Amino acid sequence: MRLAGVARIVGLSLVAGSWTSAAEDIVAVLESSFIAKNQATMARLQQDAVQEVCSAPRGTPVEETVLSELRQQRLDAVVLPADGVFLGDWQRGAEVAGNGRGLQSSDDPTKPNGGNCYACHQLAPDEVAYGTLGPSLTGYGARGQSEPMLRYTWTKLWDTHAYNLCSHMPRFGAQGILSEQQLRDVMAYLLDPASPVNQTKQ
Amino acid sequence: MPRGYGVKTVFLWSVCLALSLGAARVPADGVFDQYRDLMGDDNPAVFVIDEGEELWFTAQGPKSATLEACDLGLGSGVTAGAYVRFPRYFADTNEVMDVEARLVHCMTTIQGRDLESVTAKPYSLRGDLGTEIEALVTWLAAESEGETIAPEQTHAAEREMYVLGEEIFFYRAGPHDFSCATCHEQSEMRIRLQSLPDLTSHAGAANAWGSWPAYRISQGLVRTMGWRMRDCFRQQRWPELQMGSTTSIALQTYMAVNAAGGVMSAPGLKR
Amino acid sequence: MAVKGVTGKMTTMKAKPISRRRWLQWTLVLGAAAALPGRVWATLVRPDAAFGATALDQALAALGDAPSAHEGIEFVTPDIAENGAVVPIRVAVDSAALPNVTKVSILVEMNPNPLAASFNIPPGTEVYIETRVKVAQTCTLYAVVEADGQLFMQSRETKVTLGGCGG
Amino acid sequence: MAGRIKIRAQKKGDITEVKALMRHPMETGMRKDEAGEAIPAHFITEVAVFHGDQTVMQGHWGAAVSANPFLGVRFEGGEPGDTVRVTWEDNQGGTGEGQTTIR
Repeated sequence: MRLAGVARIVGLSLVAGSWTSAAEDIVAVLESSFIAKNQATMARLQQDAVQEVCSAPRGTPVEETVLSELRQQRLDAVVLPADGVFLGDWQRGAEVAGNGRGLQSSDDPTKPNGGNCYACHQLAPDEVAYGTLGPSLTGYGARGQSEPMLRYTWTKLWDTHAYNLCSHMPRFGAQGILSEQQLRDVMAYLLDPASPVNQTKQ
Repeated sequence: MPRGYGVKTVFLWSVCLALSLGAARVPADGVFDQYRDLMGDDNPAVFVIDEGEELWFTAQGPKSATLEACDLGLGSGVTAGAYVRFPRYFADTNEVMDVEARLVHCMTTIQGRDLESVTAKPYSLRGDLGTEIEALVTWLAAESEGETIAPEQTHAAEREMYVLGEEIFFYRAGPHDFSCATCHEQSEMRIRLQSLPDLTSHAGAANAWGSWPAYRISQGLVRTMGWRMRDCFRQQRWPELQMGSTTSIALQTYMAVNAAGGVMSAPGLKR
Repeated sequence: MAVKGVTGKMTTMKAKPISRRRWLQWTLVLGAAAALPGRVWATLVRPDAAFGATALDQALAALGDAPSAHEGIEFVTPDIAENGAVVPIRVAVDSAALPNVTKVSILVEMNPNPLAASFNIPPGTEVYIETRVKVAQTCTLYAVVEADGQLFMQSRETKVTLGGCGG
Repeated sequence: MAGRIKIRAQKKGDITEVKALMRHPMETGMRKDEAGEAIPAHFITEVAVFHGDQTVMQGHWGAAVSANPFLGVRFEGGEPGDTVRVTWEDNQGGTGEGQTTIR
């Protein structure tokens, strides 16, 4: 158990010099504070470019060029559905939207991941247990199914940073959280007129 | 030491205290107000407070010593008002420590118990009624009931722990790019019906810091802030946070300093 | 092992945090348990058939004939429960409107075993029960009372949502 | 092993209100622990409230009563200083006991 040992070492360096928030120091602290558990490996503590740029505590400025470059990279990296079919089955989409599991140390890695959309969004008007971190998507189907709207919605799900860098929303496609079929089903749940998302409140 | 109510003497506690719900977190639109009113003040955490107090006075370990000699920063054995000064720097270990780390230190030094066994199972698993650490931290929090939250920031290490805590608070990682800030950087927000305190603000931090540890009705257990962060990181898809680790101490320093001036009202009652 | 007996004045204002140190002024009774006054509940047989029932109508049949709704029963449950593990409920019967109630049972329609608890009310005790029950999923809860050999009931729906962050 | 019960009994007009909190896990037998092993059923089956030596309420409970159970009852009469006692028995032969005096 490295509790006392490591905390002492870090404690000492804290006292000796003022804390420089260089990235390596924080990773060292994190690595001394966590242990891998099931599928939640220590590698998950390492940041990629998006995470690093978007981890600046509030108020620390990041040059606009860095942001726009990264946003463009994300946009270019988006993978549209292979056969150009954007919409799947809204019933299965409803399940993905309501499933909060997937990729946690407590989850069964053989089971499909959930999208947990209801955690942050209102969707079907009759479902009262919805979150408010994201905008309400109730009645999203009214936006229609034009090519641009399909591409926009798909890209938001695939990697929202392509439009809105440092958004709180996970990169469901780019990070491999949801499969292509699951993304199609969520698209249907959002856009299919028959989906509960597009019905009026009972 | 048998857990919970394995104590031989029959305690005919005739006293039932009415532990307030503390600053219970309910969504802004009060969807659970009716539920909380019906629940009233009767918080089963009262049992865990008693169990924590008993453990403080129970001799254990190779040195068969109680914890009465443990210095929580206000002098050895002083428990009243100690919790609200944490996390704080201790010269004897040359470290900034949280309550859990300090208790582990006293268990290993005063009682002579080995670090491995004392930290093997800090938090209850499903089916348990409560662990030693949970009960002790719950009693110590109750010993600071009504006190003003005032974490020590006089020592350079304590101030630097705050800076480190803020940095970790905003550190995004894992498949979902979650950081603590993802959920706890805005006020009046909720995940499903679970309200989210804005821990970067004084009001949100004071509300949260002041009401943990708390009895979780969904588990029938009192949980510490250490466990709360560990379970948050689990849902962030991160590896497992270790009790008393630097990240745990830094995040608690960040929260406690943001909460400074608030009132301690724990154990609270939560989902 | 010294156990501190603590008494203190309790403020009863609900909004203010009520602390352990400021307990209500109680007398503290310490000492061995007085002898139990006979196995009082041995005379009252536990309705095992009702507790074992796995469907609402089965449980009700085991309690007696089909209950009819009665306005004299005040049955209070939260419209929406923060968590199904602890759902506070209250049953109160106005004895003028419904006299001679001797038993109150609480049933939760969609629980694996709908009958959660039953209470025998001797004369001189108000028909008033407060407790907390587990509700497996959103469903109807029933308060069933027995008076003069007849069953009456009141029902209310309580919504149980997938709480927390869904994970 | 007697489980703990915390009781408060308060005279209100001509009735006495009793509120009790009991320390008990109330396991249904349907839950599994982290290792996937079923946690055996362990719940209070009988509970009773006494005013002096008079039975005020007697109940049969199933596993659907919440963990660390709460019980509120009211009975006519009762004077400050009278004894109010609560006892329970569970399906594993455990018992619980608590006593107070009316305020």
